[in-house]
Amino acid sequence: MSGLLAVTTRSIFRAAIYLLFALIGIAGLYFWMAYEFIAAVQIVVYVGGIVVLIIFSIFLTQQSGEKLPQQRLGRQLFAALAAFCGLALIMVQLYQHDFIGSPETATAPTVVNIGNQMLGTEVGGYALPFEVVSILLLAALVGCIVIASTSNSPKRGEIPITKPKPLTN
Amino acid sequence: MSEFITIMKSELMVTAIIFILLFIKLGKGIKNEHLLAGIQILLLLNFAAGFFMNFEASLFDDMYQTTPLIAFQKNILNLGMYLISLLFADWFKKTDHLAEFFILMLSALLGMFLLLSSGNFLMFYLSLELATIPVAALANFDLQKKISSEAAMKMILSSAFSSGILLFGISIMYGVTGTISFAALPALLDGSTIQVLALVFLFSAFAFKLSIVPFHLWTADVYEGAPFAVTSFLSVISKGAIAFVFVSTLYKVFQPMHTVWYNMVMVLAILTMLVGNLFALRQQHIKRFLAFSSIAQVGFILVGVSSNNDTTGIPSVVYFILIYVFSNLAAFGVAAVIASHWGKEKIEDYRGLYRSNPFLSWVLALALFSLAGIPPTAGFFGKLFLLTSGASNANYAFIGIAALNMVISLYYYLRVIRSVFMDKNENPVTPITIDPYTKLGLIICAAGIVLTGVLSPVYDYIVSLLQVN
Amino acid sequence: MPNSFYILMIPLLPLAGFIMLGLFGRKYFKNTSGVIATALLLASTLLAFYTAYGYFFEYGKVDGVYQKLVPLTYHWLEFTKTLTIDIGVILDPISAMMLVVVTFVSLMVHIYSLAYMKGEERFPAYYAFLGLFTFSMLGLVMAANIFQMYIFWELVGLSSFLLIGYYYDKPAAVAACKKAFIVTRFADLGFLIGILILSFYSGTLDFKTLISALTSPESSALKTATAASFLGISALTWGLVLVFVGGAGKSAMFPLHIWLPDAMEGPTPVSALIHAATMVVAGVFLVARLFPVFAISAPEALHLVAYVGAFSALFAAVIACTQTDIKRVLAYSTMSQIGYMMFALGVSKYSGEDGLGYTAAMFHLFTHAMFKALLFLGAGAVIHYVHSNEMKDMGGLRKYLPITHITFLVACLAIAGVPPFAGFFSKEEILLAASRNSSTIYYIALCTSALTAFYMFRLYFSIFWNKEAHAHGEHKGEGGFAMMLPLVLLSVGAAAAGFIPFGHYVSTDGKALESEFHLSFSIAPVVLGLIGIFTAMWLYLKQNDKPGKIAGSLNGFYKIVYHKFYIDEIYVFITKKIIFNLIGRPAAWFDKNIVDGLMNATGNTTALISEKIKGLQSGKVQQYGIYFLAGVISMAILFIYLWK
Amino acid sequence: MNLLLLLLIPLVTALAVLLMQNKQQVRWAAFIGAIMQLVLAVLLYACYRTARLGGQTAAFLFEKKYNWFPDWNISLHFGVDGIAIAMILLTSFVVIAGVLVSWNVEKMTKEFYFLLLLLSLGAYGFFISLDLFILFFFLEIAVIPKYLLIGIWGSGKKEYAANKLALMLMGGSALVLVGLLGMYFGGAGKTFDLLQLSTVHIPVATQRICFPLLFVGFGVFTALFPFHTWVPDGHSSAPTAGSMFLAGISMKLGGYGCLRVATYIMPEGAKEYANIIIVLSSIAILYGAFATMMQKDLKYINAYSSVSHCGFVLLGIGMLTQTAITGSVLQMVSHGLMTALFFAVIGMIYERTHTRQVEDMGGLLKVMPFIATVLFIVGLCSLGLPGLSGFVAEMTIFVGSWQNADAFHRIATIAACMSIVVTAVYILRAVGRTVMGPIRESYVHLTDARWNEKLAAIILILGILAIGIVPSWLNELVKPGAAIIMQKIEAIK
Amino acid sequence: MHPGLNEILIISTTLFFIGVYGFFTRRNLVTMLMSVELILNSVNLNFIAFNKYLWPHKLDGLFFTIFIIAIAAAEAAVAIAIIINLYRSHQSIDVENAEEMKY
Repeated sequence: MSGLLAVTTRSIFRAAIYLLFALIGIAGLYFWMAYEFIAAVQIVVYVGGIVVLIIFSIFLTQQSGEKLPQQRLGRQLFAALAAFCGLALIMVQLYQHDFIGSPETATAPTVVNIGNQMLGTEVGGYALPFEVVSILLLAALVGCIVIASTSNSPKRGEIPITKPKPLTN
Repeated sequence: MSEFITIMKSELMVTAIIFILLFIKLGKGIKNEHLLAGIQILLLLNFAAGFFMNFEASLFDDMYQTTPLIAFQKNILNLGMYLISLLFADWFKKTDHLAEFFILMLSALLGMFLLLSSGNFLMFYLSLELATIPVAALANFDLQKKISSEAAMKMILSSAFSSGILLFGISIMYGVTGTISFAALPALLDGSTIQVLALVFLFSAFAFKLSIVPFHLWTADVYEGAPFAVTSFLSVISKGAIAFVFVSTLYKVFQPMHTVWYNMVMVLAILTMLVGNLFALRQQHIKRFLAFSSIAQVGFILVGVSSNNDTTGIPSVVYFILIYVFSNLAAFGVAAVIASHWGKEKIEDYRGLYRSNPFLSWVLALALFSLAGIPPTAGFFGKLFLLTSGASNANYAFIGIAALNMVISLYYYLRVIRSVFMDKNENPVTPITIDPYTKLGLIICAAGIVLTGVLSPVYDYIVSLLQVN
Repeated sequence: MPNSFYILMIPLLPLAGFIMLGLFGRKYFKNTSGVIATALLLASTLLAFYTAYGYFFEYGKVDGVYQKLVPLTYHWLEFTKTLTIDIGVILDPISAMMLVVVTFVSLMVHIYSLAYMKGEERFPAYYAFLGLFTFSMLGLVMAANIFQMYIFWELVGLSSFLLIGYYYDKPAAVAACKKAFIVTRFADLGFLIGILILSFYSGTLDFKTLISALTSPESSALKTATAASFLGISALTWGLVLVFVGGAGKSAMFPLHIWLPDAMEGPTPVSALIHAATMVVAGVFLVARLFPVFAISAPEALHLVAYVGAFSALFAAVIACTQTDIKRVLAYSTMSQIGYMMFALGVSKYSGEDGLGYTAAMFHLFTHAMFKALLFLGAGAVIHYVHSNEMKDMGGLRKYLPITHITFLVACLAIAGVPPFAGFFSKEEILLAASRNSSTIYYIALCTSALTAFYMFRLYFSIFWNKEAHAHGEHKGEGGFAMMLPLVLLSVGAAAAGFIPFGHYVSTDGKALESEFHLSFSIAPVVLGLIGIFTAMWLYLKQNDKPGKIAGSLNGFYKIVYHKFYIDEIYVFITKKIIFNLIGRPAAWFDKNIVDGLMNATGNTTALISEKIKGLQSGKVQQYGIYFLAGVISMAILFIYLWK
Repeated sequence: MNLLLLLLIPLVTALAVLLMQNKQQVRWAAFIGAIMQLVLAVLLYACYRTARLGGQTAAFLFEKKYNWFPDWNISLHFGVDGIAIAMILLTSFVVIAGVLVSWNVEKMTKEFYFLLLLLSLGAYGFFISLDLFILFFFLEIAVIPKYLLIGIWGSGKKEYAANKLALMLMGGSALVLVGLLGMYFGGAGKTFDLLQLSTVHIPVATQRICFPLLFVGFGVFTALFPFHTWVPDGHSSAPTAGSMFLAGISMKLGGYGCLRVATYIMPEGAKEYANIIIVLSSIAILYGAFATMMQKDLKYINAYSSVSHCGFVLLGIGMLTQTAITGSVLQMVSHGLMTALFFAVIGMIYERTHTRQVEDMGGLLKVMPFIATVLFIVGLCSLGLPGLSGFVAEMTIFVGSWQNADAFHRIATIAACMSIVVTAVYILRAVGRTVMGPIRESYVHLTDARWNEKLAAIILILGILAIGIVPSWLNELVKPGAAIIMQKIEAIK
Repeated sequence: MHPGLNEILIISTTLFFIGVYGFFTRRNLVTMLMSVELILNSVNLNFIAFNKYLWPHKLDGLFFTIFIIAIAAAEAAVAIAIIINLYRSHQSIDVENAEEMKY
């Protein structure tokens, strides 16, 4: 998996590209499971948004060709061990558990259904979370502006250098 | 529609204030002093409004629910918010981004309100993030300070990690039970090991937010780096909100698994109190000191939580948080005043404070005594009720450890008291003229510390709220 | 029954004196305090005489037997329903006798001190203390309750302490008063435990009921008390022995005598009153008070009394021969005489003729009070004159102190047992009682008697004869009327008291006891006494080197005796080396280092742990993450697998 | 008689003190408040006497109950019996004396008196509480004033001592707290009410856990061996009035708690642990006495002797006879008065000579006869001289202890009795060295006590004498209380 | 052919821990952020899989995923803003350089 490479490679830019592939792979899995909408969102938001953002920030903060400093071996081993223990534990648990699904008929994950539910206020509607997310994004926006804007200049009200683009809403 | 407004009035009020601020920000610049006064009035109104028309209701397919108790909890947070706006007036007046600051803080507050009212895991998760991400941004608000951004970085990364863990837990829970609704969940819990696993994941995320040992490590660093206002927001309001949710989630949603979580709570409570106290013992920096002391306080809250008894556990936690709001805010308020006038944040810098600033000293002493649980301050009652509800399981060793931890904690609180009252300082500090807002805030806190305990109706009121449903 | 009010006044008058002078003496009665106190005591003395008279001759005797009367009680403290301290007045022959002795000697001392202590800075305090002492001693002798006796016993100890330490700026006086108090206190511990034992078995603290409970053979109290045993000795015996220990401490019996010689640091009149006539005989009085119990129920304890008394008598007499400080000689003599009384009690039995020892002891107590007080007061006059206690500073004083000389001689004759002086009669009875009971004790007693005569006359000759005297500076004369009157009165007593038919009044069972004379029996002691006197005369009448030679020839022994058999040193060793170094110091060390150390170590350990675990908070956000995950995993493992 | 007055007066006085303008006003305000306390306490005693003579037989009189935190079944339940009244009287005596001897505290006078009054408030509240929660509340109220008194106005290693005291006392109260919670849940169905708890039978298993917690917890306050180490340091570093309050009042809280809470409510527990208590307290008595012998500082002497004397209190409780328990209450009162006086005198001497080392003094009787005499009297009281209060108390304990006929109790009693000799040794050593002997050149000009000091000493001496000379009133006052406790213990025999 | 539930779970769990491992070991803050994104993605995968295979009658999992993605975006934005700020003050985005506050 390219995800593994993404976390091990020493070049930060390559890491970003590997991440891209991992995300696309996941999108592929969504397709495979016939959740096309999610796959689309995944590609749009992650591939189109977050990864670009990350790459952007990499450009801002670092030269792309520079090798990443290695983590201490002890730490690496310990982290690997911890991760592996966790993995094993969860695998065992998941494996031991018999997942019994619901017998009811499936609701098709079509765009229409999703759209209706997303903005519905009745049973099964997700209007409230939707609003919450919008506030969250607004707040994030404000936060980003303040943090990234004037840190080095004493004056206020200046145009921000970076303006992260909110992706939804 | 009007029903909708009354039910969600606290959220709507806060949202309204956010938007007012947003418009003000977009419009022409107003002087900080005036803006601050306006904000304070709005927050006071908000707090006052919180007392009216509270009843039990739910909206959006049970995604949003409220009870008088939840409304009261929200109002405690409102109160805290108002006090923060008073106490750190010095800093607010100087900051460049006052409106943004409050926008973010109120968004976080809104997140907490929604958190308190959340009826399923999705809302829970979203509002939790809403309550966290703006605060991470806030932590960076001392833009010139290196440690401020370090604090923000630590906060955002660790909270992202913890939300990862949380989500993983939720996903397993969802996989096993097929629901994300709190109402439907208890019936589907059977205590199987995978559910325990999911619970552990969820629990750790809570523990992270409440800074329970061993998930507390971000706390001290973030507290130290963030501006005072943010630190106190984190330590009082977010912690309070999460604690409320924590109790109700454990009691209501995970009630079928209470034997499991009782043990978790107990183990973590002991660890938390011990580690928090041991670290607090050796802190020199007042903020880190208060950070670890608040970790230890959470340990005590856990003792109360462990009672698993609606009629004692919940009110005692709510009551304690109310007192904790007063006490901790008073302590932070005094520390902030001193920091902003002297630029000193070390405990040893407090030596001889009493000579020059008796008012600040007394407030600080009251606050610390309250935190230490010394009568007649309210903290005594708060802690005692927590321990009493914890003792209902007849686990005396546990309660004994908790009680002994009170002694350790007394030691370090007394250390500060000693600096303030007893130690001599070669270069005595000049008396500080305290900003009137701050003074008002400190007086409210002090009055709260004294009166909340002695006046038993406060506690009765909390219990009565509980009995409405 | 007598009207009780005036009896109450006997002790209360001196107490009033104490309070008045103690509180206001310094301010208002700087000079008049002596007169006030003396007047009060005079009243008290008259009342005491009146009471004694009334008791002995009017109402005390019912059917030829003197009764124990308790005219007054006050419910002072109730421990339990039965164990109560009822402060009261008991009237029986010995208490009536003691009333007389105490008030009379005290009065003499009061009068004497008017002159002797004149000009002292703390004159009012002195009289206040005397008043306190008289009050306590009277309370002691009239005690109707064993606990009351203990109370006054302690108070007497206090007043003794105060008076010994009267010259508080003299380190020797301070040391002496502390020593006196502590040694007697140690003995009182025995008394106290004895009281606890006796009261536990008899179920009462009241003397009358206590004695009857522990003497009547059919009482269950007696049975349980004798049945219970500890280390093979019955509880009752233990109790009595412990009570006797208390008495021995107060009465300076071996080995608790060490405080008495040092107590001579006090003003001489005080020595006369407390350390000769009254307080020191409290032990004898105590044994006498409980005598029925001793005699009937625990004769073993009485044997102990006898042997301790006899040994002390001889022991003190030997030491007295070598001392050079005249007051110390008198002190050892006192100890010796009290030993006499003790063994007299010890050899006595209950009832009738066999109770002769008891009567004799009381009789000796009475006469001894007279002549010993006289001796001390005389010695005081001498000291007053020469400003020294040492024999070597004296000699040939008969010319300068004629009255003192005569009275002192009377006293010496009395104590030496020369007929017809008082000492002869009482001693005679004691020896008789001893000879009837135990020959060992009898021979010891004889021996002591001879020694007594020797050292007393050694003293006498050394003071009044020996080398030729030179006039001592400015003040001539004998201190005036106030000092001489008591001497004269007491010498009359010392001379004539022997003719009182003591056995008629004081006996074990209250019935009259005819004192009998056996001329043949008297020869041995009197002859021995005379030998002692003449030896002393031979050695000390004129200044010569004979004593030194003899001392030299007995070098080692003399030294040991001169150093009082090193008893003091042994005590010092025990207290300083053992109690202080082996118990006190380790206790203090243990407290400081171990107990407190533990408490502090708890604190330090906490701090240490706190320091050790600071690495957790490394400031590295990734490490935080690892701990986070580790926490999650370990919790999961713990709660899934280990703790279900 | 409304017992709330006992709380109101100190409270009002404390607040009044805060409002005063200058130091002189502060002093007088505190003094007047203290007088009112004393008057009230005496009045309370009189009312109590009258009520009892009038035939009231309830265990606790003047009962009042106000709801407070009804959800926890907590109420402000007040009431007194003879034991409580004895302790209240003691407190009022010590308070007035403490106020008087602090007359010339110049440093932060207002705060000083405020804390003193707060402390007295805590003590009164503690003694009149019939609800364990408020009892605990008042117990803890009294801790912090002590800490501040020592830390701010103390001398020597004051910070160390203040910390140690506060921590050990809080440790003790933490144990008490756990014990109380045990009673709350294990007793009469979630109640802290003493009266209710005393009527039910608490399961023996609960008692087995809670009794030692409570006893040791309270024991820390009253210098139970080996938790006595705060005593020497705390007392010696405290300012005069602080030491007086500490030893005179605060240590009594512990003894009262041991008796009223631990022993009264849990008779089985008391029986079960009695032997351990006896062993510990006998050790404390002797060991404290021996340790005192080696001390050179007057305050340390009194502090260690307090350890020894408080050992008697616990011994009396451990002996579990009515007389012994009565004795231990008497001992509390007696020791409270005596030790307060002792500290007062030490303070007076220290103020003049600027030393507390026994070796450095001597002959003080010459220049300060009043102070010296008082020192002497208090020493005598300490060594249990008849006519003074110590004797009455100790003898009552001895007699009471002796009623247990087995060898173990006997040996313990004898050990305790032995301490009277050791006490005599160290007291006379101390008094002899300071008061008697030749005077030092530098002390010749020193002056005797001032009016306030004299008044303080006289008040305390009057208390000591009142018990020592006429003990029956106190004995009769205390005895019914002890009888009630004994009834419970005898009921299980 | 569709992948089975187990396969998806294995993939997602592995991905989760890869993310965790990355979070623990990468010293670059941006890559740490990327690791977090991996974690969130694995969770998304879980939700979708559970929704698809076990509880298809409602779209809870799907919605959860959508919202997670949105939040992830916001979180990433704020995080990057903070990181950039940190870079300005520290001239580095190495996590080891930002450990001024400790103990």
